[in-house]
This record gives sequence, structure tokens and C-alpha cells, in this order.
Amino acid sequence: MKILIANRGEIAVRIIRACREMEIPAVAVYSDCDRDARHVREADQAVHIGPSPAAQSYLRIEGIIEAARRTGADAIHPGYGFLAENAVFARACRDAGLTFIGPSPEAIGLMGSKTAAREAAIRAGVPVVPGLEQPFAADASAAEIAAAGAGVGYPLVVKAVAGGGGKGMRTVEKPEELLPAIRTARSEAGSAFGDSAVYLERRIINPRHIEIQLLGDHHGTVIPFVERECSIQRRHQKVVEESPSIAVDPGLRRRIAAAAASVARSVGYTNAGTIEFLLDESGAFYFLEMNTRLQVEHPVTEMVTSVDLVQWQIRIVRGERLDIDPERALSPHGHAIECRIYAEDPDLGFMPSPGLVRGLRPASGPGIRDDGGVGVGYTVPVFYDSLIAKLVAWGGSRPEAVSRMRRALREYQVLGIRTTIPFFLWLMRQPEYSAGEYDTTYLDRLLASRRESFNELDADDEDLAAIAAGLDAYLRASAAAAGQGTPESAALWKHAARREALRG
Amino acid sequence: MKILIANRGEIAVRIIRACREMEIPAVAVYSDCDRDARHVREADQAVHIGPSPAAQSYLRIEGIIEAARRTGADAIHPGYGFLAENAVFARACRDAGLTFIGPSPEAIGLMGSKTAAREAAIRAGVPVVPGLEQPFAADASAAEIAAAGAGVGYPLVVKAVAGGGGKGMRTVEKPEELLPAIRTARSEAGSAFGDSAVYLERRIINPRHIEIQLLGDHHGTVIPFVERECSIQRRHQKVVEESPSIAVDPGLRRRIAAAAASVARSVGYTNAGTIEFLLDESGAFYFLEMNTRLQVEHPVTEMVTSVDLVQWQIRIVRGERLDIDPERALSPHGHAIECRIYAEDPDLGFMPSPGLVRGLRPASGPGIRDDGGVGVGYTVPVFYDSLIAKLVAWGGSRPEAVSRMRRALREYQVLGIRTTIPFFLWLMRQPEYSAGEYDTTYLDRLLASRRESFNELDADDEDLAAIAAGLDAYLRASAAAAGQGTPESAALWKHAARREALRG
Amino acid sequence: MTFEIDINGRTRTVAIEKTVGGKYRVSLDGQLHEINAARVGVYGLSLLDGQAGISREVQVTPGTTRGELLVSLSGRTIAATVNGRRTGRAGVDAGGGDGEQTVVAPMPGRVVRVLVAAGDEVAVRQGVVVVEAMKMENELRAPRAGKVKEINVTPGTLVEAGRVLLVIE
Amino acid sequence: MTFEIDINGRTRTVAIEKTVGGKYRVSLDGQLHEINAARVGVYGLSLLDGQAGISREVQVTPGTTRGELLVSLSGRTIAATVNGRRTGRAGVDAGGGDGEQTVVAPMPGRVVRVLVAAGDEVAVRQGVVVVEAMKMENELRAPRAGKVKEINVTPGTLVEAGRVLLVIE
Repeated sequence: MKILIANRGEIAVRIIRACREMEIPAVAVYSDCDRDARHVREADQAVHIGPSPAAQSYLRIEGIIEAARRTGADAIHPGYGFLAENAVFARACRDAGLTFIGPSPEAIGLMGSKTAAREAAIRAGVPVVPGLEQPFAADASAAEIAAAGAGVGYPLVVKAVAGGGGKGMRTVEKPEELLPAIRTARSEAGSAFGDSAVYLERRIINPRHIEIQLLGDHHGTVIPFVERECSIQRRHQKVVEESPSIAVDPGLRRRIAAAAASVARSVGYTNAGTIEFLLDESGAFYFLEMNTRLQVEHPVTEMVTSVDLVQWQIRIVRGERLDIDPERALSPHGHAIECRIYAEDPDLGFMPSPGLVRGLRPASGPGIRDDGGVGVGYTVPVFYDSLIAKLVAWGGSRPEAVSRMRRALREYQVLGIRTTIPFFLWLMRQPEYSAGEYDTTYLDRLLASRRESFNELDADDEDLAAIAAGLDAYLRASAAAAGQGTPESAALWKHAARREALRG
Repeated sequence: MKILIANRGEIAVRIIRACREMEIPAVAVYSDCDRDARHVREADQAVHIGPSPAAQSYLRIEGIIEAARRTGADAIHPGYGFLAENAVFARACRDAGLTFIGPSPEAIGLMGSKTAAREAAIRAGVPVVPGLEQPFAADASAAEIAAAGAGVGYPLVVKAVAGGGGKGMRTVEKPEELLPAIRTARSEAGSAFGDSAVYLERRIINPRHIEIQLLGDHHGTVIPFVERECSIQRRHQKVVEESPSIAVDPGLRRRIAAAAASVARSVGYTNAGTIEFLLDESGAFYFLEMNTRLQVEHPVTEMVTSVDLVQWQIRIVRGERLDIDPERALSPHGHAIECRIYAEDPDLGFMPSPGLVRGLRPASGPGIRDDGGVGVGYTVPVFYDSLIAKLVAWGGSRPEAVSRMRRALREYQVLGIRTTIPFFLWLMRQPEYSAGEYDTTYLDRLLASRRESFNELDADDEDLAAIAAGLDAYLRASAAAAGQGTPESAALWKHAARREALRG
Repeated sequence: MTFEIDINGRTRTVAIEKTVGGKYRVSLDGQLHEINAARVGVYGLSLLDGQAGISREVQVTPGTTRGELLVSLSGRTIAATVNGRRTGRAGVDAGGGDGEQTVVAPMPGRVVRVLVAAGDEVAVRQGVVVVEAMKMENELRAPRAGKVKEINVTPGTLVEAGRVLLVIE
Repeated sequence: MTFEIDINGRTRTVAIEKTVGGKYRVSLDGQLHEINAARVGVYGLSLLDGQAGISREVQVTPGTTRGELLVSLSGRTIAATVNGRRTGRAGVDAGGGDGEQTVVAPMPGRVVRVLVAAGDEVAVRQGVVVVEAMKMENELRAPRAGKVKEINVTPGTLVEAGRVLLVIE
């Protein structure tokens, strides 16, 4: 077996790691701006597939299949995003004689449509969020739209039929906001997924986002795992995920997991997938959608269940039988939290902060897992998602995991660009977060009322920052005057001086 | 509480992490050559305690107590090595009103003497390795020594009464080797522990080194943990540790753990400690010695039991009660393996390889923990132990842990100095290691018959190494000709060019 | 040597005198610090402050706009310039006199919405322009309170990184 | 440009010609490689070899003796010199002619034992001198098979790093 990874960044690195552990050669693909990306450096082979814009490289099906052919790869792992939930791609792989590491094109086609997936859930007897069963026609009139909105009831959510990750999604409080919201959601969905169809769902009040990871093999076994809690979202985008959820007790866990498994079984689902639910304050849960791929947040499940999901994806397409004990899959061992480290400036409204990574020291030590996607010297490009690493903390209990996360966030150094690390340091200190008292609206509410910088230092640290900036200028000026050039050469010089001293 | 860490390197960093997670300020101490060491950079405060030789800094009791006084620290964590098993130091802390994070001076004094500890084990009804119950007098005659050797029987082991870590230890096959072995062991023990007393033990044939970590609180509770397997040793020094042991089944685990706990209880032991056993081929085990401190290899226990041993050391001295479920402490979750990454050249008989660390990229990702002790720009000094990091891999099963370790070893980059990483890459491929079929003599036997380099590359990789050396020279020459100076400035230049290109 | 450091919106005067063996006498706005400093890596400084040896690792790297430094410690990063406005090293982010500030595009993208009009009063961190880039709509905010002096873009404008979108006075 | 690379005990001739956009035509002992190379970090090179794009990250750093390079890839590290003996850059490790090799102290320490005598035949990697340093006794080994030509130390000698202890011819 040889696997081509049709992706980039941290998820490509994650898949390369799984391949290496299984002793399977891994082939990377890259666009112009990713020549020196980490996934290229760590793969066994790497193939250039086009210019930087994703539409001309990572989204170009023929280019990727040609790369597999050229390198002798016989399987393709799509990661998440890009072509991961594209049934046309999955079918093109099949037609080219390549194993697609994921569900069948039919399952992707069915569950990838949010409206079709809702129907599947209803058929499987699982409650869904009240809403439209069909997307709007492209030429739906304002009157039709207004009537549909009134039928669903306000507040409601405009959602793209395709894709995921919170893109093409808008909350609407009042009827007059509906048309503009549909316009923006359509344009975002069109540019993100190439499909601008949208539909409406009732907005559940103060819901938690709870999701069930599952694996299905080709022998009829579907295993659901302990839930992930993904309610910490900024504008519908997950930024922190945990497992287990503080809001889910073992009884509820079994019921949600059983619901998820029954939806998956009803459509003959194979490989890794996730079913997302909203959980309301009364403990009722509603099917939201299915993601027919590996999720960004899969590590938290791995850390509390001992299961390597990526390795299992590969084993499943090889025809292996799932031999995971279903009881253990639902019995979390400790608690795991993931923070998504984005190249964004939290003090500028989470504006992307692309640029040269001049230094990198991920956190490590007890209970810490870093799934990084960039290396020193790499320029985070403007063309893709700004996720540069996922930091995961594990603890015997949730408070222990939170403490470790705080420690690790302080330890983590990314130099040259802005990241969301200071934001997470702040979030991990919020009393509601520490107490686990939050829903999907929590973070946006909190951020709306906040004006202070996330990078505030206490007075003593601010003094030391000023002193450091001065000393840095002083040392550079002195080194230049002494003809030593950069600090790098100065370090060598210092080293030589030390050696001399030791001899003397 | 404020904790001064009377140590350096990876264990000081490990303790700082525990302090930070518990929100306890941490004070580092440092010798001349450690000014820019990682533990200094990561502590909240740092105090200089003297010249580089350990006897003038890390081993100087007054200097350390004075540093605690000056910084307002009220507790001292000794780490391992240096003063960790020095009863005089523990007593000096008590006398100075400082909490020593470890057992009482009395317990250290008692169990720190290997011969006294053997007596304690015998009193607790635990079998010991046959041998002398007393060390030799400093002026013991050759005849006395020869008689004692004959009494114990050959092969035998000469062991220092003090210390640990395989120093001051020699195996003796024949009577005529005994005197020289005693001479070397005495000189090593004297310089390592300041105590040159040695005694003799029978050598168990093909033994495994199995040890039991335990914790004792101040309320009479002693909890033993699942065993560690430390049979992979080079000249009596552990280089790889695992938990659990492939040679120990649940029944044996309970018996060894109970034996360890009864020895600890019999001497009123508190805080963290480890009891080492030899396990022979018949499944019989013998008390070997007790280490009255945290061990280098404590992470493997942490990874399979969810217990943070360093945090518990601190909680115990605060008077907290151990609330760990004894059943869980003996029920390993998955399998963990630790490789000690030393600054040594395996191709030169594991000669120390001190020097400037020019680059560092620890392994990370699923199942990997790095307990590192150095940073980029630090010069590994010649004055101390050459351990620079501990790489720990965790997997749901032992084969999974081994696969992850192999993957992580390939990922790990330490630039500028030689390390034992290539040796571990080789070891992880040995069929006996993979099968778990080894004892404490395995590695020395394997190495004795080996002449090849551990850094052998296949022909294609060797070609690429030569090409890379050429390209490196070419690029440096081109950059110098273009007046761009170092690669660092070249990287900046490239970045600027890219920004221009994006604008154009 | 004396430096004027603009950091976190304040100007600090840092006078540095080397004493011996990596030690410096540093006057910060007239307040004396005895600093023991060591280079760690290319951008790092390990500082020990005073008798108590307060330890901080500080990273000082070039930022994404010219002349700007990013100073990181304790998990936070703040911007600084050294003798910045005086030596004329300020680049694309220099809006002119002390009273003016610009909003610049941090990356290439397309202007989706302009949320203010010339003459409007804006509060600090108030959203002013929305730019679509990296697959997301991004709201650019006012760096300080003031009045919108000029707006250089309209919805639909394609902008490069560094382009001045708006001036606040 | 052409370089003579001594690597892993062999001398290789590497001729490099830049083509376009980070691509190089490299002749290794006459065998042609089309290499796509990118600098990564200060010491790293990402190499893609040929149509199949065989990918290796190679780190080339100065070693601990002068003129020596350490070349790391796939988890292994081998020593190399570039035009080494020809430019006379070889430092403490240069034993003289091609037929001679020295055993040098890699760090300061005390000689504990000398395991061979002048005139002895030694095998490659045979232990020749034991030095105590970093709290351990360390056995230094012969870099190649040959005859012990001279011994410069006796038990008890304190040695600095780089001191030539023994010459093998």
C-alpha cells in the first residue's frame, strides 16, 4: 500500500505520522506556496500539483489523481476540507482504481447534503432540529423566502447544504435580517464549497454542540465513541473541543451514541464519520448533520479512548474488522481539551495573520499533544485556512486538563506572526469556561462585550518587555559594531570563546 | 508555597511544569555554565549558586539553602541525582524551616544505604538477592575480600552502598577480577556520591529489572503502582524503560506490588519512592534496593496510570491524603516506553558529545510525550550527566507503542551534537526487543558483538546526504557572493521577495 | 546607549550600560534595573531582574510590518518600535503625524463592506471595514478612537497586503 | 560548481548547476539527479529528487570539530567534509597523511586507562583509551584498523577537548 494525502497542513502531517507508524509510504502534494511546507518535508515523496489558489491545486481532482498515478500510490486520504466530502472525487478515485480512505461516494453524496441527511435521520427515528426539508431554489422569490422563514419561526439559522466548519451559516433574529443573511451565506458557501444552496433551521435556545465520532467497517460493525463537546465556537467555528462533555452523563451518552450509530447503520456507513447534535437545556438532543470524514477535533477522542482513528481509517479500507470493545469506546479515560491555534490576531477581531514563522517551540511534557502543521522558516500563506497547530491537553480530570492547557499555552512559542494563543490563555481563565457552563452562544456573547486586548501584560512584565526591546537593540548594535553580524554568528562566537575558556 | 528546584536539565523543567500547573511559583538555581539553560529560562526566578563543577554548585547545600532564603522559597524539590538522596541535605532543609519535597531524612538515611535497606526488606519478609549484609571496610585486606567473594559465589556484582543509576557497579565473573573491580567501583562511587563504600551481591542469571513506583502520604497510606520494566541497560545504566512489563502477569504484579508496599510501610515511608527488584526466569523476585526519590523513568508510570507523580509529591508534603484508587494504580492503561536521549555518540562507544545545540525539533503528535531539558543555543556542558531529553511513546498496546516510538525517533531532530537517537532507532528494530525477550544482560551482549555504525544509511539516502552537503556549500557560496550573509538573512530576503510577488 | 521604545501605546526611555559578564544597568524611565541578560537562540533573551532574579524569557522578532517588533513573554505578544517614528523607519503602517492612524489590509483580499463613512466618530476596536480573505470574512477594527478622515476603498475593491484602507485622525 | 565531499569514509564528487526556480541539475560521481531544493530553517534543506519526488529533509550543520559537517536525515547523522583536506580547513582531527588517524579527547577529562601499546595492531572500533568525564568512564575507540604509532598520554593525564591521545597508522 502507498497512500497519497490530498491535503496540507497539520492534517497532512497527522496522516503521514499514521502512515509511518504503519510502515506505509506517504506521498504529499503541494501547491506553489507550499513547496517548503512541513507536510512536503516529512512525506516520503511529494508532487507539485499547481498554483497556490486551492481551486488550481488542492481542489483539482485530475491533478491529484495524476499525482497518485505518477508516484504509484494506490490509496488516497483526503483529510478534512478540500475534497474530503466531495462525492465526485471519491468516485473519481474509485474509477481510477484508487482506494479512497473514507466512506463510499454514495454515503458522501447522501449524508453530505444536510437536507438529505436530515431525512435519513428522521427515517432512523432520530429527532432533528425543526426546519426546511429542502433548500431554497436559486431563484426563490423574496416572498417565498419570507414565508419559509415565518414557517420555521425566529430566531432561525441559515445553513449551507454543503460543507461544514461553520462556513455559509448565519443566525437570523428578525424577519428583516433574513434576506441579507441568505445572500451572505450563499456567497460564502459558493466560494467555500462550490455549492451555494442554503436552507433554514429553527434556532435551539442555548444549545450545546455535542457530536459522536464513529467508525464503521466493511463487515457491518459500527462503533460509536464517547461524545465530543464543541460548544466553544466563534461565529459558528469551533475553537475549543473537549471529550467527554461535562453536560453528558453515562445514560445520555448511551442514548446519543445509539442514535448516532442507528443513523450510520441505516445508510450502511463505513469508515470514520461524525454525527453532530444540538443538546438543549432539558437534555433533549437533535440531529444536526453528519460529517463524512475525519474531523479537525479527532485527537480529543483519541486521547480518552486509546484508539488511533487515522490508523483505523486505513485498516478499515484494507478490509480489517473493527475489534474495538464498544464498552471501552464509550468509557472515557480522563479528559482531553483541544485548542485550535490559528494564525490570527485576536486583538484585531481574529484577523488572519499570515507571514513568516521565525521561531517555533511547541508545548510538550506531561499530558500534552501537539499536532502541528508548520515549521520554522515557513511562510503561512494567505490562500488557505489559518490553522497552524492543534494543542491538546489531557488530564485525569477536567480541571487537571485545564491546568495543563494553561501551562502549555504559556510554553508555546510561535514567533513572527500573531496567533490565537493569548486568546486561549484568557479563555482558560474565564469562570464559566472553568465551570463548564457554556453553550454555543457563550463565546460570541463574551467577545461582543469585550474591548480589552488579549495581550495585556502586568506592569512588571510590560517593563521587562520594554527593557528586552532595548537590550535587543543594544546587543544588535554592539554585534554589528564588532563585525559579528547576526545573533546566529554571535552564538557561534560565544561557543568558540567557551571552548577556549575550557581549555585555558 | 514557593518551590526552589535544587536541580537542572530535564527534571528541573519537569518540576517547573508541575509547579505552573499548580500555580506555585518556581525558583531555579544555576551554575556558571547553566546561565542560559532551559530550566533557568522557564522558572519564575533564578539564582546563581556557583561555578560549573557540581561540587561547587548543585551539590553545595549551604548555597542552595541560601538561594531559597533569598527568594522566599519555602520548599525544595531535589529532583533526582545531586542531593536527592542525601539525608544531610534533607535534614539541613528541615533545620532551615524549609519543606523538603521527598521522604524524611531518616527514611533517606535508612533506605539510601543499600545494605541497611536489604535488612529492612528481610525484616519485612521480602526476599533479597544473596550477598553481603555489610560493606567492606575501607582497609579490608585482599584476603578478606577474596573470602567474601568466595562466600557470595561467582558471578557476583560489586555495588556502591550509596547512590544509584548504575554508577559504582561492576560485574565480576572470576575471582581474579574482584580486586580491580572493587577499586574501580570505589573510585567511581567516591567521585559520584562522595561515599566509596561497596559491597557484594550474587549475580542472578538472566534477570529482569522490575521496579515498583510508590507514593506514601502522611496519613499512613502507601500506594504501589503497576511495575516498570527497566531491563534494557548498558553497563548497568537504564536506557529504555517501559510500563507494564511483558514478563509480569496480573497475579505476579499484585505480589511484587504488595512486597514493595510492605517494605515501604515497614519503614514509615512517605512521598515518592521506587523499589527495585530482580525477576528471575522462574518468576521469583528479589529486593534489590530502594530509590528514595523521583526516578528518571517516572513518566512511563504516569502515562499508563493517569497519575501526575510530581504533583502528588507536592500535594503529599502539603498534607493531602492520597485518594488514588489502588485498583486503578495497578491496572495499566495501554503501554508506555521511554528512551533516554543522551548527548553521546553511539558510534564511539557512547562517548559523551557535549556542544552547542544548533537546532531542536522534538517529536510530537499522537501518543508522544517529550520531557526535554535543553533549548536551541544552549551548550551541553561537560560537567554533568549527558541526558538531554526523555522521549516517551504511548500506545494502546506494546506493538503500537513501539511503532510510535520508531516514528517519533525519526522525527526528532537535535542538531550540532551527536545523540543516542540512531542507537534507539536500531534497538527498536531488534527482533528480541520487539518480542520483549530480553533481560538486563541483553543489550551489553548485543553491543559487544556489534561493529557496524548506528548511523548507516541506505545507498539512496547516502547519495542524498552527499548531494545535500554539496547543495549546502553551493547555497552558502551563492549567498555570500550575493552579499546576503547567513541563511537566516536569506530567509528574510526570500520572504520579502514573496511579499513583492503577491503584490504584483 | 539610550533608546526610545514605543510599546503597547506608550513611549518608554531605556538607557543601557553594560557592566560585567552579561550584566547591564538599565534605566527604564529613570527607574534602575540590574539585569542579567543572555541570548537564547536567534531572537530570545533570558532576563534575570535584580537580586530576586525574576526570570523571563523574552522573544523579540521583526513583525509583519516594517519597523515593527513583536515582543513575546509570558504567552503574550505586544508590538514595539525602537526609535521608530524618529528614524523614519516606519513603513506601510505609518499614517503620518502622531494624531493619525491607518487601517491597513493585513493580507490580500476583497473588500466586502465598509462599515463607516468619512467624518464618522469611531471608538477604539470598532469594526470599520470587512475584507474577505483566507476563506473568511474578516472585520478590521479601528486601532484607536477618533474621526474617520478618509476612506480609500469601496466594496469590491481587491487589496494587497499593506494597502491603506482608511485613515483615522 | 563542483565539490569534493568526504562522507561516511568515501569521497564523492558533486557538481551542481542551477536550472530554474529552486531546481538543480546535480551530478553525483557522474550520475545525474534532478533536485528540487528549498532551504528550511537555518540548516535545513528540503530535497525532492527526480520525477518521483523522493522527499528528504536533510540538515547540514557544523560539527564539533573544525571543518566537519554533520549531515542528518532519516534519523541518522553522518560526518562530512567539503573540499576538506584540500583547503587545509581540517582542525584538531587532522592526523596528517591519508594513512594516519588520531584518537582525540572529545571533552575534558582524566585518562583512566590506556588499553594498547605502541606498535599494537588494532581493529576498527577497538577500545584504545578510557577517559573519565561527565561522571562516567568512557572508552575511546579506534576510528579504523591499523597500527598504533604513538601514544601521547598515560593514566592520570588530564586532557582538554581536542587533545590528540593516540595516533594510528
